[in-house]
Amino acid sequence: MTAASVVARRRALDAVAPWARRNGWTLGLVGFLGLLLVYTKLIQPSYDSSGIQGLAIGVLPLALAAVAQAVVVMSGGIDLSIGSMMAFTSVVCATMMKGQSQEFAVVVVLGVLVLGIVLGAVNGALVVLTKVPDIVVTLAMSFVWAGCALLVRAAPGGAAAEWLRNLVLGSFISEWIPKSAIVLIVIVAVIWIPVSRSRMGLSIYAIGSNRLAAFRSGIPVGRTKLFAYALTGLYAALAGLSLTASTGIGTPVPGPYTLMSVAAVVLGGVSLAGGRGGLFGPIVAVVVLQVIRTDMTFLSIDSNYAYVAQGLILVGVLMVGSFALMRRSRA
Amino acid sequence: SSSTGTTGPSGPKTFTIGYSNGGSVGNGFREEQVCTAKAQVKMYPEITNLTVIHRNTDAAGQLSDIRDLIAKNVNAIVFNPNDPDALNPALEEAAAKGIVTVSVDAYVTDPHTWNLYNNQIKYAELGAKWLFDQMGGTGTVWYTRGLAGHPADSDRDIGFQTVLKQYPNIKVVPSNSGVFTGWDPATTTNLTNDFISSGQYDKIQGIWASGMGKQIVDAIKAANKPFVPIVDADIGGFVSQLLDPTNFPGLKGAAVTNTASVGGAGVTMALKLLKGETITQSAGAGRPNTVLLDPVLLDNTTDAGKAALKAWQSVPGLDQLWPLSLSIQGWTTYDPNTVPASCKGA
Amino acid sequence: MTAAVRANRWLDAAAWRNLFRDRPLIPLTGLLLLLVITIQIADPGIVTLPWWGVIMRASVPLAILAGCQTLTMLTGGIDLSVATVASMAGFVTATFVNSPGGWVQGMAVALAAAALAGLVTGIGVGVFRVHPLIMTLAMSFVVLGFSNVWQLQMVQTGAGVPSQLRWVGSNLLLDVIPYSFLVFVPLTLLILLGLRRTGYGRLLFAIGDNPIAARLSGVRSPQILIVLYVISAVLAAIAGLIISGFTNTASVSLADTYLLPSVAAAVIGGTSIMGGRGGFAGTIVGALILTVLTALLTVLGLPEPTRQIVFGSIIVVVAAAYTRVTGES
Amino acid sequence: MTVTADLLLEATGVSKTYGAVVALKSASLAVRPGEVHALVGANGAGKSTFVKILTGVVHPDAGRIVVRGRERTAHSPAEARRGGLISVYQEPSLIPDLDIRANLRLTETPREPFRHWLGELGLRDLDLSTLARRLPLASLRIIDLARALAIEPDVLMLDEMTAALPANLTERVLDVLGRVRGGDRSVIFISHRLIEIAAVCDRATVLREGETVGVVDVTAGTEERIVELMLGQSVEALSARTAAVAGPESRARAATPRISARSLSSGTRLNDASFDLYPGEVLGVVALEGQGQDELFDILAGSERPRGGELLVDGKPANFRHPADAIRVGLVYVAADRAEALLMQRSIRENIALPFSSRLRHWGLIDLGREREKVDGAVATLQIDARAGGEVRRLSGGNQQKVTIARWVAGGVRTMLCFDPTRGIDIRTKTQIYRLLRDMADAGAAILLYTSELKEVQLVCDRAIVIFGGRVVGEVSAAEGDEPTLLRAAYNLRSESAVPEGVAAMLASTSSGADASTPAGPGPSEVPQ
Ligand SMILES: Nc1ncnc2c1ncn2[C@@H]1O[C@H](COP(=O)(O)OP(=O)(O)OP(=O)(O)O)[C@@H](O)[C@H]1O
Ligand SMILES: Nc1ncnc2c1ncn2[C@@H]1O[C@H](COP(=O)(O)OP(=O)(O)OP(=O)(O)O)[C@@H](O)[C@H]1O
Ligand SMILES: [Mg+2]
Ligand SMILES: [Mg+2]
Repeated sequence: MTAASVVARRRALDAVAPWARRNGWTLGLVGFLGLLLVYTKLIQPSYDSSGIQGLAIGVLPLALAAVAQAVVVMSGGIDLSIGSMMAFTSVVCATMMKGQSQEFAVVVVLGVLVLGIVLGAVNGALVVLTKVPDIVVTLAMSFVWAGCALLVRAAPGGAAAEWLRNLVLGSFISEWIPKSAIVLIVIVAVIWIPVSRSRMGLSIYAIGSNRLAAFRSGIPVGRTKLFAYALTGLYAALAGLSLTASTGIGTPVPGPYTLMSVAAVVLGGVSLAGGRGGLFGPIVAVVVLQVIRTDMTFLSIDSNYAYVAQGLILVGVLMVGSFALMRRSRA
Repeated sequence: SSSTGTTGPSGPKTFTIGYSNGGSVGNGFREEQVCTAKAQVKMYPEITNLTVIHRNTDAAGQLSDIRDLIAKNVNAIVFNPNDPDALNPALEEAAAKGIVTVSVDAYVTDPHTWNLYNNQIKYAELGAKWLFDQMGGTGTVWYTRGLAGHPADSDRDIGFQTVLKQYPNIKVVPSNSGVFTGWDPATTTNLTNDFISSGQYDKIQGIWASGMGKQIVDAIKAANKPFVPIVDADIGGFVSQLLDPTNFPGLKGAAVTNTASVGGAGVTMALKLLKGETITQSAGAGRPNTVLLDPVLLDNTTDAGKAALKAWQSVPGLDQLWPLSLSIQGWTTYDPNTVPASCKGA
Repeated sequence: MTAAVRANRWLDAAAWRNLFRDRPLIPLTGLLLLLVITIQIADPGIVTLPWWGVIMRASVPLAILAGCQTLTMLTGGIDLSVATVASMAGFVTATFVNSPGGWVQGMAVALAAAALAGLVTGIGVGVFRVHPLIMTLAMSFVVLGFSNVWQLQMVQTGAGVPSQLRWVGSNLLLDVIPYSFLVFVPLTLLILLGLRRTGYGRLLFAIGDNPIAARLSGVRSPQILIVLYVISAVLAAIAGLIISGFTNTASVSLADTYLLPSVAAAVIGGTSIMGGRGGFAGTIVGALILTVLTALLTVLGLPEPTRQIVFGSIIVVVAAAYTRVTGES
Repeated sequence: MTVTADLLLEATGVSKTYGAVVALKSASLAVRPGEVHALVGANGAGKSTFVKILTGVVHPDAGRIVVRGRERTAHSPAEARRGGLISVYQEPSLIPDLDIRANLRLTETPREPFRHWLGELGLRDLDLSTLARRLPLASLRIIDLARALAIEPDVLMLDEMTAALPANLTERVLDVLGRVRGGDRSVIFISHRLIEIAAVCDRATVLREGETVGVVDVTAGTEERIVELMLGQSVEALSARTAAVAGPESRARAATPRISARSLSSGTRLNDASFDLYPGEVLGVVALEGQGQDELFDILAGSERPRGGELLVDGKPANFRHPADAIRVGLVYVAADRAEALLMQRSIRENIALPFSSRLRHWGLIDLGREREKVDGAVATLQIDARAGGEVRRLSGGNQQKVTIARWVAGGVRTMLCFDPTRGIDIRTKTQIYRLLRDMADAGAAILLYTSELKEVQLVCDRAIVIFGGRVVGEVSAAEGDEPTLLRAAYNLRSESAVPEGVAAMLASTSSGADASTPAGPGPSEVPQ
């Protein structure tokens, strides 16, 4: 029976170990974030719920951009047009909402989401049909979408419906639970969980993991890729909406979201080689980056050195990570 | 809330100020702006700390930067807005906490915030008027603009178009909406080279520039083309070109002030507000709590003009891409020559 | 083989495809000429020798920066720090013109700084296995931060682009040959020869194609990657010097707008972002294509939005056409 | 052959050209219901291309494919799958980053049948939640097969399925195929091992240079004929043993061993491996799947560091941190998996020249002339079909395999570690490689040879060590190293004790026909019933 108990214990371990192994990176990030928040409280005792709310609103656009990037990266691609798609969808939203009723705004939001899907689908279709590397197609399309944004409005402006703005402002139930955090979680969960459970979700990982094997296993590689890009477009549109929601306007000039989203994705444990990772990691990574910036403000660090620090931290975290991985592969 | 400031050991109230700059890191105008702010802070012992956040980001990013400053409990926030409306949510939160907010170099629509900025519409009008007059009211103008979608650029366009209407015989190339340099030297140089090599340059009689005049003039010189009248901002490099007939023979041009000292002025305004002093707002501004800085135009067509332009080069050896006018009557109290030094301080 | 090729039409097409696949320069040059013809139609008489001079002069720095991308991409990497490194080099050099050492010392310092940055990047990528995209992105932050600190230290040094750089960067011999060729041509020969004929060049391809295979046959990739990123950074610095001469401007953000085009030029030039395939010759043509394209847009005098849309679309079309004819996927 | 309605699959006049390379010209194939049909041919004959065409991976230039009397051409594997045509490729088509369960869902494979076949194939206790990436190649291959079987395809195609399998698993597979046979479903079986074909196949279609040159009913003694058809020439005895090899006793022992392993251990697989490898000998390594041989070779090749034990090279202790270290002291490694060894997008030449041309050390230009000599020499020795030229990716699998060997041969060899070097290589070239190994040994090189094809031991080795459970459990001299003995040893059985019935089946099958290249295989009598 001792043997039985041993077996039982091994069973339990087998159950936990793989999960921990697969999510080790994200767990590490969460821990790091925890430490950061504690440190923040130490250097700025007055940092409280309103700070948390600011944090939640602040991360929203980049977090959604990172999610968008993560999806396409997991499918083995990369999308350098996310920033432009955000700008485009954001100006469309702000322009159409200006002087319109709250109800109409709902239609606008739905319309913008559809637009996002279309933009993403166009990217995907081009990648699939032309066989041109993803990075080139999306790089080129980043100019196209930015141009479209400028067509919609030459200068920043427009308006956001009241309910849209309130969606991300303030808190929910407790003042420690910012609305925008809820919004983020809901958006990601509602769309991604069903997808990832579906066969399509598996296929996304599959084509990212090994294209030839996926093809030989009878997966419609092209269609899957298209879907992944469409999904990315959808999330990019949501990110664009979050811009409009938090600023109340649309800006035709793309923000610094594209490359930062790539950074966040990698920081979040998604392999740029594709096939691995999730959406939670990148989101945590974005929050970490934001908190670090806040801390540097609290410490009144010279902005130029803040840039240096940001770079070093980016690399530092990854180095520590790769060290940990090396150790594990040795063991 | 700590808006009334904390009472320092010395007795009198002391204040901390936050400064937010949402873009163009390394850009001469923006950096000089921050430096003037630092220089001005040195003038006020009661200001104990100036926290500067200067990074390349968009309106949403600046929004969170300002929120960070609010969370830091500064007494006042001076900022160069990325957008007139976008920052309002954070500005309201600041007002709720009793934090004084001052917008420099461009206005914001938030009612609690004071604006202090160069009148960009006027900037464009002055330049355009001078240019069109130089051309005798007829001819073709190459309209080179800044960054598409940037508020200042949009304001300048408004000014340019109003004057254009008054000169029916002035034609604008490439189109009435002009061409964008993105305020980027390399882009401008390529743009100008292509413009010249395609022969379009030979068909124009004037150039309206938005801050990249130096690069345009250099490109024309490199192509050994005759100069046409050109108007641009008071960037050091451009002004020295105007004052250098040996290297730039026949270059007729005018420089319009677009002072970066708004940074320092913003600090002064913030302090006045913190101390509850009254500020006289500009009448023509068209919005409350606003102080407009009206630009000045100088050209090199007259000796008087040349002399005045020379006078602008008050600080020797200043970086060529930095604006010259380093002080604003009544708003900055530092000695312009101390500005470069104050840049070095973290 | 050729007999077989003659055999039937279909074979012919395939043979062409193979030819193109093994000689990507042919279709690329074709595309370039197509663009030139278009611009000639858009503005008759524009295409003259001096025009070519202007185009080449503008292409040189882009080609060099795209060269950095090419070399790094061959190993499956990419270098997003070229723009900031280039700007830094140009700026640092300018800040030394009035120093006792003069611009020569300035260039020395600039190149050394660049090499240092490259060394750190190389160590990160080669030894610590940080993904190049992230490593170089982070390095671009670091370099921007430091060079801006430098700017604030040097605001009053009367920084100015040395006349020698201006001459190299912006003057044309007989209105046709850019003097930057004095730098560019030797560099090109060095890179081409290095890639084709030296063990080091072979190793770049090997690492990019299959790191495991490379390792199993005794290749120590860290050393190679470190050297690579140093080379890339130094190339970027040289490009930066030429750009500051070209624009007669010294600014810490001078070369920013070159970053994405440099990537585009390399990939249009037929270098695989996945590594193991490509070359510098194609990259040069890629750079020319992009330069002619911008010139075309200026000639057309389109409004900014349309300008951007057309620019993007044409890149997709060019890349797609290229992919079609070479049958690469 | 005549077009009969009762054919399950019939392909006629199939042709495929890659640029200037003709992969298939008018190849034909007729598969009857319920048969196991062999597709044989030299490397580059077009077998894989044929299979790929049948399963929609590659589109033919011409040709007619009829399944169950209805004409159809698959445009994608998915379509072929629906049509009841499934292929198991040499390189596993499982998704590395998904666990087995997810992989099954992906291909909509019914769980229970899969489990069943997995059991049949001897992987009963496989944890379905392990990532494919973490499983050894052989297991992946087995899972692939089980997955295919579970869908119950009309025609199952195995492209060199067994090439990389150790003896015990091979025998399992053959065993299972034997049982699938019958009913109205069929198997197309590609292998370069006639012994396997003899064991399970009913008929064989022979390809030569993309053409079907004959269909043979497989019965005892047809191998000669098959080989003749394959090579287009009658075969002289393909035995590798030219001169009588002096026994290990007389040679070597005097000299200091090139390699001596002292109780090497690594991970969990390799526990205590000790042996000596002398200059001038070919030392065989015999082991079942996963007995630690992979780890052993990794250590010797310098790509993994031992947990314990000591390694002496030429009597001096060696401590490799990187394959380069091993190569410097003359230990070169012919990798197990060619995907790990080749630069797929580079030319044959660059691949072969990689170790000696591409050195960071000596700068300056490569001496192309000298390089070409070496490369051409190696290409000739290994008869690499270089028609596809440009990229190694375009070579046939077998030819790719040859390139991995040529790389080291070109450089000149002191000590070579070969992990199943003849995997996927046709008979003629195999004998070439046997000769090559012998010649190198006779020239004083030391060669360590792991082979999944036991008969090779007798053909090339002077002696063989047997690894079981991570230990070297015995040594067999070439003389008594016939298959039954080796197999028993591999199972770590004492010679008198009984052999597992599976093994018996294997031995029985081997007996069913002497391979052209072997002295008549062991008869049933030798197997304890
Ligand atoms: N992605 C690809 N692009 C071009 N050709 C390919 C590709 N994948 C495989 N091939 C070619 O298709 C043919 C069959 O591929 P594969 O790797 O299956 O060879 P194989 O002969 O089946 O290998 P083995 O004989 O060991 O089973 C080979 O000639 C290979 O070069
Ligand atoms: N993608 C490709 N491009 C060019 N040539 C190819 C390609 N795939 C296969 N070939 C050529 O077609 C011929 C047949 O290849 P195939 O892989 O079918 O041979 P095979 O019978 O599988 O040989 P092996 O026994 O080595 O597996 C070979 O000469 C190969 O070089
Ligand atoms: Mg094959
Ligand atoms: Mg093969």
